[in-house]
Amino acid sequence: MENTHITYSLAILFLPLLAFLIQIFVGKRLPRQGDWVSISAIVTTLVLASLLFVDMFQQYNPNFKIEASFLWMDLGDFKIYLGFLVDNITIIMLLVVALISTCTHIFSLKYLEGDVRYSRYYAYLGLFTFSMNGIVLANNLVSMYIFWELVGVSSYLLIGHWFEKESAANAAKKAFLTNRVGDIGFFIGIMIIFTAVGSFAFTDIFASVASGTIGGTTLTFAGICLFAGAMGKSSQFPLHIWLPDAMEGPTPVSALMHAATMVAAGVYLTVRIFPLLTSDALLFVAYIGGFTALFAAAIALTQNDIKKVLAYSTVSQLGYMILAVGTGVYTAAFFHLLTHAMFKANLFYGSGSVIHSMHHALHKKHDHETDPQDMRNMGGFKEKMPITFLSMTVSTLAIAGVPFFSGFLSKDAILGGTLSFAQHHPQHFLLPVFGFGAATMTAFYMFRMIFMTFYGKSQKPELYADIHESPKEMTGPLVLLGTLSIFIFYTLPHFNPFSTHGWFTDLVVAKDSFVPGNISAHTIAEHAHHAHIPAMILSLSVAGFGIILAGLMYLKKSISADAWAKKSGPLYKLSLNKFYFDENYERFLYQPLMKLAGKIAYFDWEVYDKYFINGFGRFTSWLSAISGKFDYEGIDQGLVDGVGHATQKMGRSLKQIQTGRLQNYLLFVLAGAILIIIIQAV
Amino acid sequence: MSEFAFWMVAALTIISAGLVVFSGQLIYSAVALLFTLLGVAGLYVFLWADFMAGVQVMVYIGGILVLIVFGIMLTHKIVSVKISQTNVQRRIGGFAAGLFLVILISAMGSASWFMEVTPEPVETVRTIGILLMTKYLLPFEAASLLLLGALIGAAMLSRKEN
Amino acid sequence: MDQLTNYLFISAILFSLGLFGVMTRRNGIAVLMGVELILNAANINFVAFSRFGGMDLSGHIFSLFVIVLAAAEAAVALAIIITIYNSMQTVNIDDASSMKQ
Amino acid sequence: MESNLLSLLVWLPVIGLAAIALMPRDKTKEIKLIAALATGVQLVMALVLWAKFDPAIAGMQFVERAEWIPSFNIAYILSVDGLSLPMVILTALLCFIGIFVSWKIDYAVKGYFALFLLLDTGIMGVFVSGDLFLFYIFWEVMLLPMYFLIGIWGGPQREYAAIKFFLYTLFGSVLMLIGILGLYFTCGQTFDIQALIQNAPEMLQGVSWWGMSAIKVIWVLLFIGFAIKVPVFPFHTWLPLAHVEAPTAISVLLAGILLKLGVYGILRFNYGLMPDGVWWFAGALAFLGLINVIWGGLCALAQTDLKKLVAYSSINHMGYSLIGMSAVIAAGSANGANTTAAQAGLAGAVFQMFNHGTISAMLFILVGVIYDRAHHREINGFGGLAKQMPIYTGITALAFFAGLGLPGFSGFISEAMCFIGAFPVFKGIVIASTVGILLNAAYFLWAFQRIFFGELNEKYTDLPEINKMELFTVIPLAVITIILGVYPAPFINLVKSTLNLMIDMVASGSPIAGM
Repeated sequence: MENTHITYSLAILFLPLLAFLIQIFVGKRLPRQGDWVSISAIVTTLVLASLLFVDMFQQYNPNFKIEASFLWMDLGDFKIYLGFLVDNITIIMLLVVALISTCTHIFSLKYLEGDVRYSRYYAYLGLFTFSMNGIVLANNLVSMYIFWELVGVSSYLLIGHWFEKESAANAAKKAFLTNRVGDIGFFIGIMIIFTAVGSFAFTDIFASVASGTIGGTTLTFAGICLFAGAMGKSSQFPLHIWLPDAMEGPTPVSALMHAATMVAAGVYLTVRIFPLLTSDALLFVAYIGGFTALFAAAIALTQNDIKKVLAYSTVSQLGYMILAVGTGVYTAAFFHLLTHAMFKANLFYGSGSVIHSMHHALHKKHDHETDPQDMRNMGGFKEKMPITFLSMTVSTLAIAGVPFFSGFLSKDAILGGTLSFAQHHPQHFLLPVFGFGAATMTAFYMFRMIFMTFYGKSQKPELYADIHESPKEMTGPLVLLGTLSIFIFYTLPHFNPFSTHGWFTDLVVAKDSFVPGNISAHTIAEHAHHAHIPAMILSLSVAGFGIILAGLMYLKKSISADAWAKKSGPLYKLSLNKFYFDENYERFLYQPLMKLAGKIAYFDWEVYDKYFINGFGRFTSWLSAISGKFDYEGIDQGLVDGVGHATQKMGRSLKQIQTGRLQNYLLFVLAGAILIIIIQAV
Repeated sequence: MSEFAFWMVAALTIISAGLVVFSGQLIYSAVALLFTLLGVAGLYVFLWADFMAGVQVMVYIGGILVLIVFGIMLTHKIVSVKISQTNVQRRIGGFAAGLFLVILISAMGSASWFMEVTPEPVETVRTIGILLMTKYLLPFEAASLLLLGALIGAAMLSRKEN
Repeated sequence: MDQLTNYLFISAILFSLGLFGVMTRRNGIAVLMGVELILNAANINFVAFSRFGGMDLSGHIFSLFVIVLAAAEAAVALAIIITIYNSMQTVNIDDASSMKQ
Repeated sequence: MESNLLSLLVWLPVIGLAAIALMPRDKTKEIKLIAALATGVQLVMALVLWAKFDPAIAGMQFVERAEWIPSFNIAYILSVDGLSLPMVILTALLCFIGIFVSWKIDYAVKGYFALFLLLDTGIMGVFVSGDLFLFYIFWEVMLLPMYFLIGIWGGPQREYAAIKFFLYTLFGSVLMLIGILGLYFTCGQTFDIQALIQNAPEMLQGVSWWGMSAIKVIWVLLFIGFAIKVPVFPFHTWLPLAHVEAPTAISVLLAGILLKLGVYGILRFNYGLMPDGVWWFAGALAFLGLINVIWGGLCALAQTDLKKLVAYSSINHMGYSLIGMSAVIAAGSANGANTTAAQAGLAGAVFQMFNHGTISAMLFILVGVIYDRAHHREINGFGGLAKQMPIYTGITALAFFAGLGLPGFSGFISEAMCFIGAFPVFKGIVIASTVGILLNAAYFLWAFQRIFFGELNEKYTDLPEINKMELFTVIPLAVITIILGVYPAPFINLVKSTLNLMIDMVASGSPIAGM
């Protein structure tokens, strides 16, 4: 089976790349712009991933692990091995990527029908799937980093798909650059670790951590640096700014990358490196995650753009996962990653469906002013788009943490972990506060979204008539993913909707951290288990509170949202304006940087070069002018030319006697002879 | 008698030479030159150089002078009888030449010349012939080459183009 | 007539006259005649020195060669004068001054 | 001594030059074909050289030796090793491509291609000469055609740019000459590099001039000479000017090869002959690298002229190389004999220099393509070209991503190796210079956005797409960049033994004491 695993993984990795290459080179010339190439490639990937998944079930071995490496570069002592790691986490992740990617491919058939760069779009999807699988399969930091950046590029390309729009182009650039900030941290982390360990492979690194070759502050610092990469990719505070802007990309892309898979890569990385994170680093991780969860949820409360709500919700949920890793329950984080991928992708598809239909309606009216994504232009879509409504509602229930849905299980596990962590470390009481606060807000803003979109009266009645349910290619993924948001798929072979216990917990078992002195996985699990019931009760009540508040405000309208907004005053404004992060970055980072760049360039070119470097030239030419003057007027004109001039003058006067008459010459000869004789005689 | 003859010859030579130089007509000059050359031949006789006198008459008068006369006739229209010719820098030239003459004569007069009086030889031709074929053979041959070269050169120069 | 100086004086006069002719005559042929006078003056000296120097006849030989040279010189000079005349329509040597700078 | 392949390689362009000189000046097509033929055969021979080269040998191969000026012990020595071979191949490739980039030249064609071939000989000679004096001569031979090529066929400010380039480089070579003579007179009166490698480390020991150690004096003299070519920070301002004013093909050669001469020279002479000096200078080298990275990046960020941006990006990129080079001292016992890091750094530096050759060449060709069409290079003057020229956009995107060090392109590997290598020794500098990666991405992406994204500028609705000839010049470089980016082993294996020998030499040296 080992060979099969490697073959399958290789196929899963490279099939999308093949699709990418075909699409980029000949896609445009193929029938239907070659979308079938990409789709068949991704479906094959899905089949292979499912086969691996099925095999995992057959083996049912929590310690299953296959590694294969090959020597990529060899300088004698400096060697780089690239390779695969296939274990249960990998397989689950591969399946998630393949599944969501397949859904996206199919969903896009209609969503991007007639787009100018249709084949390009599919090509980039292929590139993304390839790189994402690369991250998932990596068994070392170098491959991880390589695919990490490639994911960033495919994200750049897809966000910038509609590059004619200035905002899309800006968003793409922002996404890439913000990610790069995190990646620099990641890279520094890699360097620290390589310097200490001398290898990039996880296995070697963990062994060194366990043996104490690397430890203490260095390890903490290395861990935080690596985590910086995750912060960028998973859009954690303060690098969260790019994700909401990334919604400029086509909605299926948002579903695939900016909700389900790519942004989860950060969580995946943190899960992978969990064994080397020291307790200090973990605390840092936990605080970043917790704060992001609360902070993003607070922004989501007031957003009116349907995709922006979902974007901030994603940031918040990713914060949850990071928080979970930080508090030690990293399997819960991974579990939430899995469930979140399903329901969040579904929510994005749902929003895509709504936007698609709004777009068509607006198009029919030749209205190019109205924003098809603004929830204030929607309302009452329940009757018109029943499938979309239903599947979105299911996912909303899941994300809000309502029992019988997947989100409840994973969220509960996280909150339980957080609570138990605070119980044992009371000084970190803020972490559960972050967690539960975010849970409340999540329930509120998600239902706010549902109510504003699907319930009530239409805000734009003239459009309402033209709103239709989306075609099958779009509703299909909605139904599928909606179904997958039900608890049963995660608790099999058990049927207890209130317990996470199931195949997942059997197959993905937390392992001890390799950092000497960290709490053992067993202890963490024990603690979390104790906190399970109180956490569940607490989370149910906060979720209920949030839902009821949303209902009162946006469904019954018995509480005026506007009045509340007025009452909360500056807080509301802060939330609506995303805490002015973009503006402040703009003011305190970009602009000073650009100014500095401009100044340096000016200095370099206009001052340093012109005055200093050219100054040498000027000095030299001044010097040479002086010496030239002396040389010309003194030596040359005076001395050298003087001789010449004298000779010339003499010649000119002597020329007179050069008459050309022979007889004159003879006369001179004679005169000369006489002269000589006379002189001789005297 | 011979003393008188000598002075007569000398006078003839010098006077005709003056004519050669001062005459305004070229053809007169040529005729005067004939007498000068004859005078010089006479002087050779007084100097016991009978062979030289013969050569002087034959070569100079029969060859060179005829050549000169031909030259005059070739370069002037013979019909215009008056083939006049003018002089330049007469004064300064005359002064220089005169000065030179004074210098020469005063030098010659003041010098004490080596003189060895030998009996007059019976004839010189034989000795000259022997000398030419023995001691002066090389100059002799060179002179013949020179003459040949001058002959060809002169023919070459005066040949009409094309 | 048995005095060397007499001959020398005659030759000096002849020489000076020739010199004067060469220096002053414009006509090329007249100049040539002056040259002949000079050569004759020289020849008189040669023969005279021979007569009063032991009569070994070397002077005769020399004057003989001078005559040969004079003949050659006259031939070439006349050829030149004729050529100049053909190309310039003059025999005046100061007119043939195209080499003057 | 198996063949005179190297002599052929060096003098082949001169044969082409002679052939061109014999052509009438109006037969431009034939002249171009001759130039293409000469450089093409040269390329083939360079590849043959590569095939025959034995990467396991660390020392010199294909050595040719002939007496030249015996009274001064100057010889005609040609040789290659793992350090120079990649440069030889790169030179041959870029010169061949350069001919096709210059295909559009229509002014004084004969002179242009003749000078181009002369330049080719000069560069090739510099890389293969095994005698310092010969090296210096080739170095100067290279300078002259460059002066004319910029000064005659360049942009509006060409005379100024050419004279500045010329004087600047000449200034450097004068210092270099002094350094070379210093070596000659202290190390046994020989110019033979192999002999100098044997002699120099010992004979320079303890020699001091005017109270300064001879090693330091010579090191600095040579370093400035080479630093101007690299260009290292305070000596860099000739580069943007020369690049901007030079015709496209010459910019390609300038960036692709001439800048490499600096790094090559430092490695070959400063490192090879004065390994002890490396210990003294490595810190400064790393620091200068940092400044290059940051300064170049910031300047590039502020540019509005695309070509100038690419030019400053060269400064930025060569900074990585400098940082990588400084990593060599990690191998010393004072730094824990970390040969791993030293190997990564040095190989990274050499690899970076090769990659910058291919990538910046590609960038300059692409800038030339757009300049030929739009007749300007103002980044802000375009907009939305992605719609009009999709293929060109794709290739430019590829080149830009290669330039910003994206994994999958060779530039990434070399940059990463430089950093990883230098990290153990110069932690602070390396961490600070990683900011360069960000700047790098920022200026490329921002420029890319301004040129290609947004609504199409209506001035350019009939801009023609990149043509086949231009594609032909770019694609080989792109392919090399990608192949080496995916699998760098062929390159790494080529340079491995030579570089490891160099590392051993430096590692066995010791820091020189006193000033």
